[in-house]
Amino acid sequence: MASKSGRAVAELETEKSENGRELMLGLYQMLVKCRMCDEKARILFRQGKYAGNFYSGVGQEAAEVGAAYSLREDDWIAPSHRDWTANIIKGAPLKLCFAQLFGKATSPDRGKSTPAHMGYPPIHTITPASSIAGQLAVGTGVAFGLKRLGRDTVVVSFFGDGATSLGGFHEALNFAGVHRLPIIYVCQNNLWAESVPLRLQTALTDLSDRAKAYGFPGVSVDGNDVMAVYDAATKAIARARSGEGPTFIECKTYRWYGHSEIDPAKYRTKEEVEAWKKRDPLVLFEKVLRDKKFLTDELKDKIAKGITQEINEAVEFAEQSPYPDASELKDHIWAQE
Amino acid sequence: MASKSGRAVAELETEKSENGRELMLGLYQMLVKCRMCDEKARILFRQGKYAGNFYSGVGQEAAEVGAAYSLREDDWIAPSHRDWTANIIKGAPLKLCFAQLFGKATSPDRGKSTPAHMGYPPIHTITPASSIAGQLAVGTGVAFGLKRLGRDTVVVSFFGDGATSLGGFHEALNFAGVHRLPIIYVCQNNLWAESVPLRLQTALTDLSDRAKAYGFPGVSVDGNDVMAVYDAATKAIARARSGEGPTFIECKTYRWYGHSEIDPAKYRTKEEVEAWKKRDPLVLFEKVLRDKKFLTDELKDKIAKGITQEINEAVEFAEQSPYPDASELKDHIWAQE
Amino acid sequence: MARTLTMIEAITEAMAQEMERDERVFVMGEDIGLSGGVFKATAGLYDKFGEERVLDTPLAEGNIIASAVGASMVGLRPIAEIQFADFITPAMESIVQQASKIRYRSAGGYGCSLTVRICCGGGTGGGLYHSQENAAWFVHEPGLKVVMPSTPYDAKGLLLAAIRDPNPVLYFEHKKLYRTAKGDVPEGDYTVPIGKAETRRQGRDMTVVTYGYMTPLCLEAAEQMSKSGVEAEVIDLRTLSPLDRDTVLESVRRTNKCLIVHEDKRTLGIGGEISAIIAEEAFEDLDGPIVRITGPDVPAIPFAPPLEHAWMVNTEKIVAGMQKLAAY
Amino acid sequence: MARTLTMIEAITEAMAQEMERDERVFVMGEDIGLSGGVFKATAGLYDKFGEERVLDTPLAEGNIIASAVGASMVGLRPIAEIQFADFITPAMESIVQQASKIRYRSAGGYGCSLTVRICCGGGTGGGLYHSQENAAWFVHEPGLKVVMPSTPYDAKGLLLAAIRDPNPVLYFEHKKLYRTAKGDVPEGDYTVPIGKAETRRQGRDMTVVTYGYMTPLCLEAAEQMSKSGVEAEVIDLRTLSPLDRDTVLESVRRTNKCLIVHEDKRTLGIGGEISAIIAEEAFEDLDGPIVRITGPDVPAIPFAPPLEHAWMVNTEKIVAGMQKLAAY
Ligand SMILES: Cc1ncc(C[n+]2csc(CCOP(=O)(O)OP(=O)(O)O)c2C)c(N)n1
Ligand SMILES: Cc1ncc(C[n+]2csc(CCOP(=O)(O)OP(=O)(O)O)c2C)c(N)n1
Ligand SMILES: [Mg+2]
Ligand SMILES: [Mg+2]
Repeated sequence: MASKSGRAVAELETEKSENGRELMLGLYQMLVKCRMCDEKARILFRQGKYAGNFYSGVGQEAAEVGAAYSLREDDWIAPSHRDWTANIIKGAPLKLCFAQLFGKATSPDRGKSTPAHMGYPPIHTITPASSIAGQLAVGTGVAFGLKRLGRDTVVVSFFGDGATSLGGFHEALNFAGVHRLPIIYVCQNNLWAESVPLRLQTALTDLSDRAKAYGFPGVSVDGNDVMAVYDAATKAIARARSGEGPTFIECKTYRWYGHSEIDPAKYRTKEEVEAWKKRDPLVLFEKVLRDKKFLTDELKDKIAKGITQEINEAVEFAEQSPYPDASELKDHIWAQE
Repeated sequence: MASKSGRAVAELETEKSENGRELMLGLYQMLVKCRMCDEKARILFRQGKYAGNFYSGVGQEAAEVGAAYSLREDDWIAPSHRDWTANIIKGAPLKLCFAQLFGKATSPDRGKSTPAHMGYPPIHTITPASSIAGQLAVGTGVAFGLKRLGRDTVVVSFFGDGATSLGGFHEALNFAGVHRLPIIYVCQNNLWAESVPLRLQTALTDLSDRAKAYGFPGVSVDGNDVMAVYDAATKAIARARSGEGPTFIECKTYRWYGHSEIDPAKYRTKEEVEAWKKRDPLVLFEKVLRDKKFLTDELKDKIAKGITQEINEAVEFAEQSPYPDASELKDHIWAQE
Repeated sequence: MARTLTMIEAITEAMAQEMERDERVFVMGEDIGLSGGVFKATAGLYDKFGEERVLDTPLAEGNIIASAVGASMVGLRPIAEIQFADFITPAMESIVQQASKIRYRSAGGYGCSLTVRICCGGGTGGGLYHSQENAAWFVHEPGLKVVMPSTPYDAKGLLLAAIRDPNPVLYFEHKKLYRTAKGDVPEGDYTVPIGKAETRRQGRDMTVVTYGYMTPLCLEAAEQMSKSGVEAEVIDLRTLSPLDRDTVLESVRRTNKCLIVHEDKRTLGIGGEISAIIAEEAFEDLDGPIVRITGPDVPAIPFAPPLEHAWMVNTEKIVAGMQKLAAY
Repeated sequence: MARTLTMIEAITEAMAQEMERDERVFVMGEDIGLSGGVFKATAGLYDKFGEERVLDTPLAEGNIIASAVGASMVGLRPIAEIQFADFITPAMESIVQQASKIRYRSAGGYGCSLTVRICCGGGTGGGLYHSQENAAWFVHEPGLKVVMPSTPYDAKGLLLAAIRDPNPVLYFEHKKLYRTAKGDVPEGDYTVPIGKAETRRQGRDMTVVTYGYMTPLCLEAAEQMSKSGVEAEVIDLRTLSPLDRDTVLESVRRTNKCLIVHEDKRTLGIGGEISAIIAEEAFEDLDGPIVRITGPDVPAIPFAPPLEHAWMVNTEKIVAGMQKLAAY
């Protein structure tokens, strides 16, 4: 757990494992799916197909996929605003994901919340509030509940560098440390919180140092290297599942686009953006797969086509779905006793 | 700054200094004064001379005095509930300190706040709210303001182990780290937050590790060794004054009595209390002074007598002072433009 | 079988019985375990149920609530304690953005069955930060239920109802009533319905709407007025959200006058809403202004005895209000 | 010289001019520096005044306010921004326990001259967490002033008044007005007094009390009613705390009817207090019930367009309320 960059430690355990090929192709497919869905969500917003906003995670897919890919069905995810795709990784039907963006009656929240702030109870992803660190605090509470129930399920909590400044972050991680809760804190450090640069957010270089305040391990990994993230995550998940408690994983990564679709992101330099785009997590991983001869042009094409079709169907479903009726305004405030 | 226990590093710098005798006797006198005032405050509460509550700091005087003794007149203190004596160290007239307990019209807050929650603007001690970590957050704001004004004054912020769990603590220290604010965070870790033991408060052994999350130094010292605290504090103050930023000092210490005067503190074992009483910071320091031949029975007596007289006068003043008139209820809500 | 209990005893009994009955129920908060609570509300629970179910938390109100919200999402039934209402502000995010909205934002996909016990109120020398009552903030927030008992009977019955309610319920307890309110409390299981006010005294001449610690004072004032022939009806709201509009309106339509009494600050205190409901729904039945007797618009209750006394609503002030209204 | 500005331009101008005039003034908040703010309220300030006086803070609302409170205690004049009212909850402790009480608890020994700019309100598709308005919580807290402009003129004048006020002032800005509200704004220095409502339209038949984004809608509704001979007087509160009781009461005593309009949830919204004041002070002058047209008692404004539309008060709903009241 001590190593600062998973990848630097040479070949990763998972790569050496028996079914490395299957696993790696699975990861690849999920990366592509997240990328394509995200780009589609952006286009749809720009086409005016839905209002509100969208927070693209393009550029950060390796962190998202690497961390969540090996979760069990009964495990939980506490996504934040940039983690719409966490639902996809956890197995939400794409139809529901796009209905969510559109705020349609067929979306899990029946149009109540906000595009991209998606949760889906059957797969245990928690519908997030927009309030940063809120989903992290509630996710920690879920981990606390699961532990009290004696389950061996775990929670993965996603959040950004900015979230680590909030009081709620601190209170949650401190509590998780005291009770060795089964939770993995996955910080996607993309160097910016909206327009606030890291140097104004924290005096730290590695956000994994935050974990030192809570008595559990913290590790910083290359967040654009899906295998590095996957490796750190599976270790952390195993640790959490066996009752040893939380792990903090900092994934150093970058978002390609603005904070949201209405942010031109002029606060960043072109050079910075270009440098990171050169480290596209998909391209990096594709190279690994090609070197290993796991991926061919043919297979790549096939994968893309399959996903395109799934997306088209999902978008169509979302478009055709009705909006919730105005009469639903007062539904779901109270539970019926 | 790296050493975990100041004292263990052998002879401390300050003890070797030219006017060691004067300094050490000054510290001793202040320790005795705080102890005597605190014990008096407890007696007065038990005699029913004032209502509300009192939070005794007996047993923790070395941390309080060691940290605040070398502050300049224009420096600030942000005290918490257990730091009524911080005002005494900073030079508040005892009359006002006792008037504060009694809630009299002659107290700095004219009876508005609560006994023991004392601040006094002329000496730059901040009137604390009871809300734990609140005084720490506002104190950090004062340090921020002082820095912006280009002053070379510093703030000492006092708080307990429990306070380090609150979100406000985290947000303040993170901010202080980013801007290298001139503040010294003095955590009096007395092992208990009211009745909550440290093991349920944090997974850490040394609370100075909290500082690792903020990019500034943290040090743990024997909080019952006034010279060890004084040494750590003077270094930290010099550091803050010269623009290098904050320091976190954990003083490991113990409160002899209940959380407040209405707390029988049955949650602690007799053995624990007795063991700590054997490490009475006054007795420990008296031994050092006697070994150095700085203190005689005569001088000790003289010091105690002087303080007794000062206390008696102060209590008399407080008792004779009137309560604020009911008409003051609506005063001081608004500033006059 | 009923016995005479104090309010604090009734509260403890409710928790103990419900923990016995329902394994999912547990309590968490500051100083509620080893020490049994600042006011001893949880006395004995730690010994009986152990640390797993009686958990002393870190000093972090936001996390007390957030972790309870999360635990409730997996089917547990937490009772979280906020030691003093004054210290609920760090938990505002968890209460208002999480607890009150998780069900709505997930269209019922996730629920939040959570009870938050909050000790509040002045008149005991607590000073600025141990006397506040801020239920009004939460009454403004749909998705939260808010209750505040005035008798030991209601204290037990409302607490059992709160714990079993599948919604988040803020249960305010007035510290002044803990040991001064005594009354019959059945030993067995019962609930007091959330959302129903209780008419504590019948009267034809005016309706007095109040709650919590003000209830016994209003009853006392009503008795005094009775001597001069004025009969006040006293309604104890018990539930502050959702408000029992029907009981209030029915009474005001009969008595044609309304006095509202609360300890909290006047501006946008709960009395504002009661008054507005009446002015909207029962305007034509009113024979006089709607009078409010409340705490003053001052940041919080000061410590010095004359200042605290000046803040607090007492029987005298209530009688004066009744007399003013009776004159119409 | 006055020019036509949008509200957001007026806000930016006020800050720029005051920072020029008074060295002690600086702004801090999330995304207010490099990017000039989510809505560009601080556009250009970073370039003009530098990072020292235009400070992008860590993502921590509680600390934004607490550090501003501290800075104000040493004589600075911070303008702190809360990006969305929805995210003010983490700052509740700093605002309510620190900013609003530091002067009182120190008997005037320490002051707090602080302006908090807060973007609020719905109708722009922001969904549950980018549409809230929660000024009511703070109106309940003496020690805080609360204002909310409805015109560019007032936006500049109130902001200058807020910055110069030696008390903490919460300055709410309705995002829907940022670019839709246009009007004459003097280039030079002026203030709009805090605590004074403005009668935007004279009328003899009823008084409409409102504020913020609802003001133009009420004016539109009043014009529509005028066609059928009903003349509504429209009062824009501008300051929500302390309330300008006199202006409201004087008008109601003249028109004998009152309609209150706000976007915020009904229960314990500001309308509750206005209604209670009238029911208490002008009861004998009333010829009809006090009617409130408000947002519904729903946790927050949902995203889906039909749901948001159902929440929002619009001219139609206001006209309906006016008609109801006119019938008395
Ligand atoms: C409590 C709170 N404050 C402010 C915001 C507005 N906001 C939304 S995202 C964001 C920046 C988040 O930065 P980070 O945590 O680094 O995540 P990223 O967007 O980079 O993925 C801000 C300030 C919010 N949603 N919640
Ligand atoms: C926000 C808040 N929550 C709860 C309390 C009640 N309370 C007062 S002191 C205290 C314990 C403080 O423990 P610690 O920080 O270790 O300081 P100590 O009392 O040991 O000096 C608590 C829970 C409070 N004052 N503020
Ligand atoms: Mg980021
Ligand atoms: Mg302690």
